[in-house]
Amino acid sequence: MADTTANAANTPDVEQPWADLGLKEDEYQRIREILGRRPTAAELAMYSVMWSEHCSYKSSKVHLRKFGDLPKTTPRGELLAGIGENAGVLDIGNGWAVTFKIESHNHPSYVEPHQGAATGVGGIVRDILAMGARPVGVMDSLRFGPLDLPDTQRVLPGVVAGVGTYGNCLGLPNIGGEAFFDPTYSGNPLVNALGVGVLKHEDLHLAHASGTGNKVVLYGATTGGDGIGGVSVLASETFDADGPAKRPSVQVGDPFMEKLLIECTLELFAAGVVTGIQDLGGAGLSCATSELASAGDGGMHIELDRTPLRDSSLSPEEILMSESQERMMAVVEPGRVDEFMEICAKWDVEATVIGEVTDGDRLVIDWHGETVVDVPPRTVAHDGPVYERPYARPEWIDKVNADAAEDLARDALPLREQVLRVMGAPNVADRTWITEQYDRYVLGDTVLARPESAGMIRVDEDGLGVALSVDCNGRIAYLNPYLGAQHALAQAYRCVAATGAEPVAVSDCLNFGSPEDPSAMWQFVEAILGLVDGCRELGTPVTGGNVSFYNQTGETAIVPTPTVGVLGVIDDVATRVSSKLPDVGHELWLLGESRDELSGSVWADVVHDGHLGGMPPKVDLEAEKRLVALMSEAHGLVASARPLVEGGLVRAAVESAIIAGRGVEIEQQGEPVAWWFGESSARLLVGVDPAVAAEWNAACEKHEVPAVRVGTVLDGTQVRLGDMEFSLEELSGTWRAPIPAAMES
Amino acid sequence: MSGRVGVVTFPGSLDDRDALRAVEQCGFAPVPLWHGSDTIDDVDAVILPGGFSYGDYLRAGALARFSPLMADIIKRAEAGMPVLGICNGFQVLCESHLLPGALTRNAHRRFRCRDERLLVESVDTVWSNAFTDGQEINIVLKNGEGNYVADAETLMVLEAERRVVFRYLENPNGSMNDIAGITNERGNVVGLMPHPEHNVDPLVAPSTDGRGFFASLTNFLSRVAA
Amino acid sequence: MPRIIVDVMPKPEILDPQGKAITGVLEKLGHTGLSVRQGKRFEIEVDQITDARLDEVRKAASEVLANEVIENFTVRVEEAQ
Amino acid sequence: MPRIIVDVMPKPEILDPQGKAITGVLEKLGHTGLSVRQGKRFEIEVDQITDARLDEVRKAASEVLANEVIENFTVRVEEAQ
Ligand SMILES: Nc1ncnc2c1ncn2[C@@H]1O[C@H](COP(=O)(O)OP(=O)(O)O)[C@@H](O)[C@H]1O
Ligand SMILES: [Mg+2]
Repeated sequence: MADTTANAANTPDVEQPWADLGLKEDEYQRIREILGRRPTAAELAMYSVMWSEHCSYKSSKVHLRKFGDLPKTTPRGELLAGIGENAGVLDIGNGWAVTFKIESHNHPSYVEPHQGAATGVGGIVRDILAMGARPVGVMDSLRFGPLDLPDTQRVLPGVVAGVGTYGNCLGLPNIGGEAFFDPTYSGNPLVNALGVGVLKHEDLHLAHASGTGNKVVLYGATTGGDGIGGVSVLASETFDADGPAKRPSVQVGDPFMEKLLIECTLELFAAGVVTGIQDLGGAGLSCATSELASAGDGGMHIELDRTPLRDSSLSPEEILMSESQERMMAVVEPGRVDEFMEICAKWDVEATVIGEVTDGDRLVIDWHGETVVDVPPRTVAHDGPVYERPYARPEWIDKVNADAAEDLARDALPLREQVLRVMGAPNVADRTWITEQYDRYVLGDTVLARPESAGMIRVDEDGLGVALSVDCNGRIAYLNPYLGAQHALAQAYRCVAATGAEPVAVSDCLNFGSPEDPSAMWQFVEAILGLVDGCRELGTPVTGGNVSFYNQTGETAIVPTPTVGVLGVIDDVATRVSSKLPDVGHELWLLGESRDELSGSVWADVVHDGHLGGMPPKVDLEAEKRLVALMSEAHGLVASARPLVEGGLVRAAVESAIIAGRGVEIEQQGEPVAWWFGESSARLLVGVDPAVAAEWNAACEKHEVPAVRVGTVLDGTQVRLGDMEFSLEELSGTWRAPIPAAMES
Repeated sequence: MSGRVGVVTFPGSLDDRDALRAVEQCGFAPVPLWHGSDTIDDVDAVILPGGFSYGDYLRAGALARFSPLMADIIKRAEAGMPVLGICNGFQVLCESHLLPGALTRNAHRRFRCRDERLLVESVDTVWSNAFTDGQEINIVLKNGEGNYVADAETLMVLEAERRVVFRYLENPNGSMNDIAGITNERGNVVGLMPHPEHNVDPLVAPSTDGRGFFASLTNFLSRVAA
Repeated sequence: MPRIIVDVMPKPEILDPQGKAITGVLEKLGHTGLSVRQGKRFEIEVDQITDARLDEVRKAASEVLANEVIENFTVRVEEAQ
Repeated sequence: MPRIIVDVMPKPEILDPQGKAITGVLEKLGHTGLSVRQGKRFEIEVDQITDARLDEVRKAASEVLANEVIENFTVRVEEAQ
């Protein structure tokens, strides 16, 4: 028998399992205060799941507010929707808008790598869809333990196959991402998925339930017992030492269903039959009903027993918590319901009216005629607990900062050997084994994708397009989270700018250890400050994002990983700049200032046995902006552009040579280790036709960007770096081998 | 001479829009076809596009074959109408027995997306006559179940009758005899795993070799008209 | 509910890349001397098992569940457990 | 050669998108009242069936053939045919 509200009022002293559901005593007491009685089992389920860290942002809320202080405009105009919506939306001109967002699915991906990663992609795509947009692309930012660890051989292939299967089956091109390895990610991989969609301004849809008498329709997959408690159990608890042995239930994705859901939903939008819409993700129906109702102007009444189930034994509280994938909820005027149902039938998508918008201010949920939930929806969706977690700069950081990599021996190995080490480093090596599993061609609008440093998608036939890059170097963020976040931002910004697009907006995914650990909390707070200050300086608002805490195995937290996605706009995709080395005879120019900066570098990691210490390279956002100004104005003059990132100049030069299958010659200027492997920011390696070199030089001078000619593209396949000689074959063998070798061993 | 080229959308088709766009860019009138219709009406040729029809559940192409529209397509194909099956479309053609053999999971068991070098092995088909014999072309490949298998006798017949139309230069998935695409006896039905519709627009494709498929169709249709 | 089981296996003369790959993986884990072939198993629930139902399932198996170009199938009623 | 059979099925509480799609198509073809779930069947040939072999196969099943987060498996010796 269901625990009704009447029953709850009559039995105030019943013991309730609030602790097992992850609630703290004072949180439980607050629920009792709000309701003026004990919660029913269903209410307890709703509050516990909605007040979990993952859904309520209880530890991060006070800090995330700082993003709200940033101006709500991009260099291209007003934001059409910002933080607080399923995903931010911005105007890109010609009547078009784009929406994009990054989200994490870290813990589920450790438990079941394939399904965890797959449903991560599914979830972010539904967020994009819920804004009224057609999803047009995905990206994935991945972190694993050391490449040679047996568990990485379980997790990596599963995650990649999961991201691939789901995205491929949805028909969304994967236009980029990253994969990094670090010991702190073993036992705690990160799977951050980015989705991007496009829409006409007038197609914008928001998640709210308004209009008394309007129907609430649940459509898509049936509801099952998978992922019950997934939100609170999977996302808010650290794994104990025995890791996946604990194996809670996970969600299984059905990308085919989601593809039908996308096409069906877009047709519903086009027919104008949707008044409000919300995707079902974490916390399932608990989240969708309470969020829709609290964002609307009335209440909501749901008859929960109408929910189509695939397991008839589910209790009402289980139904409310189920995280079954591929479901959406829409608010529809009564007169349009038939039309709504017809479109769903065309796509073989099951749809059921499960309730309606009421003129009260309560969310009431019935189960076979009896009321099991009667709550003010805002108290579930938005008025969750807010914590001011203590944070403190950890003591160890001074020691770490003092241990500068600039002081390490630079001749520990012959220079030539050091080049090969860096090119074969797991964090530099070729990612083809991964990216080959992703369809980058579908939809026919992919202008740039891997191995380019940013993805680019054509939005309309006039050539309007967007470019995207997602970046973060957690090792650098470990040295200094404020600067680390700014480096992530600067790198994504630079990668977008290198294509010729103008960077305009940011989405972020903040992956950190336990917020209950003051050091991890300090890293989190610093990263946000770094991002906010950086975004203010660059004029790029944060349009949305996600926070993932408790990324730690036992006491060991991951290196802080504030992943940043930057979106840029380009007026004519035909003018985009590729990072592939241009034709023989082109000059190569190094833009920006190179300093003696080796701390946190790949070089320190692989030449000095995992060394991680010192201070991050200087962040110079003014210089990044000057690069953008130069590239926006003069990208027509360059034949190629490659941002300098992890691995420094040597990597930029060698990778673009390997990809183009052409030789290259680069001079050595200054101290060799810093020159080849230093990771100073705000730098690009560009290819210039000698015929326009003078004009190019003038453009660099005008924008005050330091520019030196450092080399040329060679006929043949030798690579000459200073006095060092390599064959392209040797370098490419070293660079291509590590991931396939580890995965196929 | 242009013509009307239909592209079928099954539930889970993905490259249908790309195929329609390619058809248009190559000078034909694109006609979207819905799997649930009973007839294809007055089109001059049909493309079964890539994707994961019915999620590729059971076997790739197995469930799409039972769509109402397929009955009409099978009938018209047997009567000589040009049909091109791309990737999932190739799988549907094999499951429908319009083409022999079957496509199974890639030998390395991974999805693979890359630019693939192919040899044109037969120019005696509706979809390949604009190429030259032995020409090397570069076409996008992307699939998880592209591993062509057939029994020894079928393979012998295919080779003897020169019905292997495209062969891989670097076999990406374990396909027998490096087979990338085949044709029926009459040469009007061609199926291949690579995606010529992705190789039409130079802005988004590494080559425009896909145009040869459509030029071939143009040749064929104008010959029929003459 | 009573169940009918349809087992579908690749024909012996057809290469079974999955089975081969799995055999290889098992060998690496030290499980030598196992030769694996991978097929599919369908569990079909019906109200009641009748000859007509079995015939229907046989038809569905040969039309849909198995591709007889490359696969064989068997249909049987599940033994009570 | 003697054979050990490993049957792997999705756990009942887990979504089985394959089975769902197949059930739907069978219905459209007029085979109503069949509810299909799809799993995997492995046929493992061994030299000789011993208790140790069976234990080894059980281990292999739980490590490699089945994903116990979402699947159940059974191991049995094939009845002589
Ligand atoms: N790190 C962040 N940066 C910016 N916005 C954030 C961040 N984390 C969460 N948000 C915003 O908070 C809101 C709630 O997030 P979430 O519950 O993850 O949304 P949803 O349930 O739609 O996925 C969203 O608008 C999201 O964009
Ligand atoms: Mg949402």
